[in-house]
Amino acid sequence: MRQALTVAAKDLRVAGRTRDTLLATAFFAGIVLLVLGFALSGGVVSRDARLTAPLAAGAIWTALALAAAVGAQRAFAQEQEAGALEQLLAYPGPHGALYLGKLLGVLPPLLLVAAVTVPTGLVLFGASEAVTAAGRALPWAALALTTALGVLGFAAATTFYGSITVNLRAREALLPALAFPILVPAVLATVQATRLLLEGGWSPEVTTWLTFLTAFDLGTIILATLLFPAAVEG
Amino acid sequence: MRQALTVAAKDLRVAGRTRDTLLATAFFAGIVLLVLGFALSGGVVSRDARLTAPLAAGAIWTALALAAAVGAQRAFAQEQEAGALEQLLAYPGPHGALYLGKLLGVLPPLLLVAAVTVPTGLVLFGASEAVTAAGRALPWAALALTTALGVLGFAAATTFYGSITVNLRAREALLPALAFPILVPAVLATVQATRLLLEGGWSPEVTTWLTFLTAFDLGTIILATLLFPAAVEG
Amino acid sequence: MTEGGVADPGEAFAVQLRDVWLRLGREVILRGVTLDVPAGQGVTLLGENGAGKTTLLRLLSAGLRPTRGEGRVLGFDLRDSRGVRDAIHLMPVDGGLYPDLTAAENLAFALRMHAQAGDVPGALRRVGLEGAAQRRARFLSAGMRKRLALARAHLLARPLTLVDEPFANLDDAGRALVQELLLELRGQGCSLMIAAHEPALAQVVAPRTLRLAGGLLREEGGA
Amino acid sequence: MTEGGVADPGEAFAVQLRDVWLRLGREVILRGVTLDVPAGQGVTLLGENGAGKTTLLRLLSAGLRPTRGEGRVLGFDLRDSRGVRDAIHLMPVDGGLYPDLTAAENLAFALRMHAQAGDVPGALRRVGLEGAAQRRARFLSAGMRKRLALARAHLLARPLTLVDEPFANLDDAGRALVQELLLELRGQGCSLMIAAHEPALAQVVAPRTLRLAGGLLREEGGA
Amino acid sequence: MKRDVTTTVLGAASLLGLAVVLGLSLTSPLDVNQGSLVRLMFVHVPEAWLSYLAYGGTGLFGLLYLIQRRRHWDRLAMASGEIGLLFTLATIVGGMLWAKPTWGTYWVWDARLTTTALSLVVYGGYLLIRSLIDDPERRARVSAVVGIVGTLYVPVNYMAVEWWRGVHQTQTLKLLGGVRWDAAPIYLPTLLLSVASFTLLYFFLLRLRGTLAAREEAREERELTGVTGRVEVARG
Ligand code: HEM
Ligand SMILES: Nc1ncnc2c1ncn2[C@@H]1O[C@H](COP(=O)(O)OP(=O)(O)OP(=O)(O)O)[C@@H](O)[C@H]1O
Ligand SMILES: Nc1ncnc2c1ncn2[C@@H]1O[C@H](COP(=O)(O)OP(=O)(O)OP(=O)(O)O)[C@@H](O)[C@H]1O
Ligand SMILES: [Mg+2]
Ligand SMILES: [Mg+2]
Repeated sequence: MRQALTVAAKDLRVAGRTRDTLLATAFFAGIVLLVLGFALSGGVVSRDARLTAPLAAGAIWTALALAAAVGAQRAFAQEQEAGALEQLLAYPGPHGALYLGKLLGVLPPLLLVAAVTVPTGLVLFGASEAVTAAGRALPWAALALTTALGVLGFAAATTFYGSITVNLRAREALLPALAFPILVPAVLATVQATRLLLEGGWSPEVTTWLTFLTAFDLGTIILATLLFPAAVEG
Repeated sequence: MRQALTVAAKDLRVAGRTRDTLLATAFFAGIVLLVLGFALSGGVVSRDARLTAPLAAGAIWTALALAAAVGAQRAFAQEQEAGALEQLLAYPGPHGALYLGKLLGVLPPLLLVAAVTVPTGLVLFGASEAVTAAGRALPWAALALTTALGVLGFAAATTFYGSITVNLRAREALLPALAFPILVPAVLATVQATRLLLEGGWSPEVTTWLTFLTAFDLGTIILATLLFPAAVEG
Repeated sequence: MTEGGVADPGEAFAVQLRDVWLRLGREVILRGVTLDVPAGQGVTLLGENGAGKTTLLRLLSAGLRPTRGEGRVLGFDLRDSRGVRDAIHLMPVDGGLYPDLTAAENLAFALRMHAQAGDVPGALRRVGLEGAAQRRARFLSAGMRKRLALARAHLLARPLTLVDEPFANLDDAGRALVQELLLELRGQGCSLMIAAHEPALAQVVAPRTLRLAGGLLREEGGA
Repeated sequence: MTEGGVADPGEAFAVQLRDVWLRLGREVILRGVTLDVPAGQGVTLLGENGAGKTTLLRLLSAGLRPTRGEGRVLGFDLRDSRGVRDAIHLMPVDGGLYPDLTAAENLAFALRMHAQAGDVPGALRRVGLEGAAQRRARFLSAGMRKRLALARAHLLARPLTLVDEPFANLDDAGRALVQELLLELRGQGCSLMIAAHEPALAQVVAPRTLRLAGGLLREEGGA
Repeated sequence: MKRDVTTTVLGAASLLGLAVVLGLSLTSPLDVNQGSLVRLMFVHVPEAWLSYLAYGGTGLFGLLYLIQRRRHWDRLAMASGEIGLLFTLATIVGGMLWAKPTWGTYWVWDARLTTTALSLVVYGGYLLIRSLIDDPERRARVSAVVGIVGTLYVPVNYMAVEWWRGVHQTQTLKLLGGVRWDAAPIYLPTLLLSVASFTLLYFFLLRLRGTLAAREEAREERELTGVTGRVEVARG
């Protein structure tokens, strides 16, 4: 665990001192929102939550999923440069800790970006207004929980994916294609939970999706921690 | 021109050997389609081409714009590794040729990804069904032309920015953030052309959009070739 | 394993290899390497370009697995990568530093990963990098990077330290410094294995000399 | 530029620098370097680690621009990057090879970029890499990569060839090979500038010796 | 350094203009539809105008830098970029606050709004790139390139959007509510004066920021080279 924290602290230092990663990721998420907003809504403004909710949920989660993928890719690309990855793998301790460290390093900037992207997206896509127009308050707490769980799930899955692709030999090119479907459940659960929350507030269905998401997060992290050593070993 | 072809041939050889560019590009395109597909299909599902066409067009083209950014970034990251970029820039001849070479190297894998993404997207968003339900055939040739022109425009812009961001920290997120605003006219034109094609087949309006797209492609390539030397020079 | 050479832990060996073969891609690099290095010994590893010196060091640091044969490093089986990694440090040719961490941060990171404490500013002063402590490794010259990697190896002082071409890229003062620091390491009881193309310089620190040729390891000169 | 030293193109100079200053990040690396190298001359560049040798070579190859001062390379102004690039080749410390192209492909690519023809298999044989022609540069050993970079410099034979630490990472045969090939280059009329930490080895090829210290260049020993 | 008369005059003039605009707008009659909200126009429109002006400045100075390679132009380009970002932000925030009471929503996916938001990203990217490059020469070159491309594409963006609307008739809200203009020509002089004052403000801010940057640079240069006598005097 100490190692995981050390790796995370190192990654955060690289990210934080320069603060570029954060800015660039935020920018990136913002631009995805804008492009999607323009491409999808085609200028149609709607006050109906049944129409705006899926759009808002789709755009926000596309932006966050991509931000997670970019972050994870960066986390390993950075190690790869100048042969530092082999050195990292040579440190004592279990290799699983390295996965956790990478994940912890990827998460905080992502959460920060999510904290900006979600409200911005809700406002831009008129979802927040649609909800308030329907006489309900926006379920902020529930949305925050969904976001946190979702971002964790995306980060866990994409970081694992990144660890597989970083060292890839051409022979194993199929591996990532196999790992890709891992993302499907996470995407499904976050998107549905967000949409349901926007359409009608908290409901048992939301609980089901969030429980599922929690299970997915835990499952992915445990599985990835166990499989990571095999994925990177020399 | 000889230099451009030499560089392109080299890049294609490497791409065929390692396949990492193709994988990364496909990964990003896949995520976008997946998230949007789930988000939008969960809401109002429709067989009406007037509803599905804009969604399908928006999702497909966002995915491809991103894939182009990732591909371009890889193309330069690969040079960067082991200090080969400095060596490449030290070869005699105009630097503009290097830009063209990189562009030619980036294009084929992208076109391959597009060839998969477009049909998948159309099926996923129900656009192909909506079209055939309306008793028309999908205008494949026209779609292919739109795709080719669109991908060329995306590749031209992102390759140019890739040369700028390659040396910078946080380049993975920075490149799309910089290139996307520039891509908006191209995205717009491709989305509109695709939508119109899906809604009603070929029409003079489509011609207008494709002409615009061609002009955008040419303008970007010429401008980028002229500015590229200033962007990379030591 | 022949004659159960690892039976007695008291008779400590830093490295024991028994008929180790190693294949990489389509090449067979090691063709039956057998080696015993008593703990605390210094070994100079010679060999032509491409002979397999770096590969052997990577094998000993558990970065590669033998295709055939067995080996132990400080009593740990080579296949027990976790145990091996606890005991060794490999100083690679290219330094293996983080380009975007500063010199000081690179050292601090290595120490924390080993759960060790150490005097980072002192180590930097020792190798003449006190002025570049806050410079990112990316912007250090080739020789300065080598010095930084050396400072790291010296700070960590693992029981078995593997050093790949420590003298390359260094000026004369740097070479003397390498000898001095590596000798100190041996003084602390560390075993050393140095792959180098400068036998005269390396043998001062690690008198036993082995030569790798054709995938086989041979003793050279008087040990 | 002082005294219009470039007036006569007949009196050919490979390199002319006049009070060149260079800043990188927050460091001033060169503090007024003035230098004349007649065409065909061989120059050995010495200096401590971090003195700025590599930086000076990058400047001469138009990879960096002087912050202040002026210079010419084979008659081209340093700011005219295209002219300069036509005339020089820089062999960098790390080789600057494409890791995922094979040895032969790397050489063929360099030749095609220079619109030159050349005997790739012959060049590989010359540096002892005939067996590794189809191996990717990523999988070559440090010394083999150096040999490959050397083969490239020899094949291209640009009028001014800049060589950064050619002897590092090489075995004894490799070092002799470097001397041999570089001497051949000089025999063909190429000017050479060699940054190295092995004065004795480099001076055989490039007798004139310069030392870089404190950002200034000084003549050393008898030219 | 001696006091810069031009800067002072510019500053005073723009302040004066703004004060007059403030007075005029407070005394101007209320609008039939919008009430006192219409006064926001006197800020909103010039703000938008200023940000366009600043954008043009970034591109122009960038181009001049690439041609002449004088650091002076680079500093101006940067100053212009910062001013542009600031005022684009002001336009958007002000516009959103205005939009809520008039359109009933903070944001619509209207072409003009999106273009404005995009130019925020373009400016932001420009400044981000600047902050990422340490070497001043390279920074100047690369950011000039980014600035030029960005500037060129703002009209392209804008036209594409117009074209889109023109070709495909959609009933969306139009920013230029013709009703208001026809109804109240009385606002025109105030608006024009406001635009003029903001233009002066731009040149004032540009000079100010440029001079500041020049001083910073000169000081840094002095510290680094350690040879005071040889340092080129940085031109404001
Ligand atoms: C988020 C909200 C808004 C943004 C980002 C925004 C942005 C802009 C920009 C960039 C311009 C000037 C450039 C051009 O001609 O295209 C502009 C002009 C203008 N805006 Fe807005 N605006 C917003 C909201 C509003 C609202 C709510 C109103 C009034 C109800 C309004 C009224 C005007 C008017 C009258 C002009 C002058 C048009 C002209 O002279 O061409 N804007 N706005
Ligand atoms: N992954 C690989 N696939 C194929 N061959 C490889 C691979 N890795 C290394 N080799 C080959 O193994 C041989 C030994 O390489 P190694 O780096 O160990 O040599 P070395 O003795 O360290 O040489 P040098 O003195 O030049 O550093 C080389 O011929 C190299 O090409
Ligand atoms: N981008 C940069 N920013 C700051 N400092 C730099 C940068 N690039 C190089 N330096 C510094 O410039 C100095 C000279 O580096 P250079 O690589 O030229 O040295 P060198 O003489 O080649 O040394 P060596 O013999 O070790 O190769 C070093 O102190 C290095 O840290
Ligand atoms: Mg080696
Ligand atoms: Mg050097």
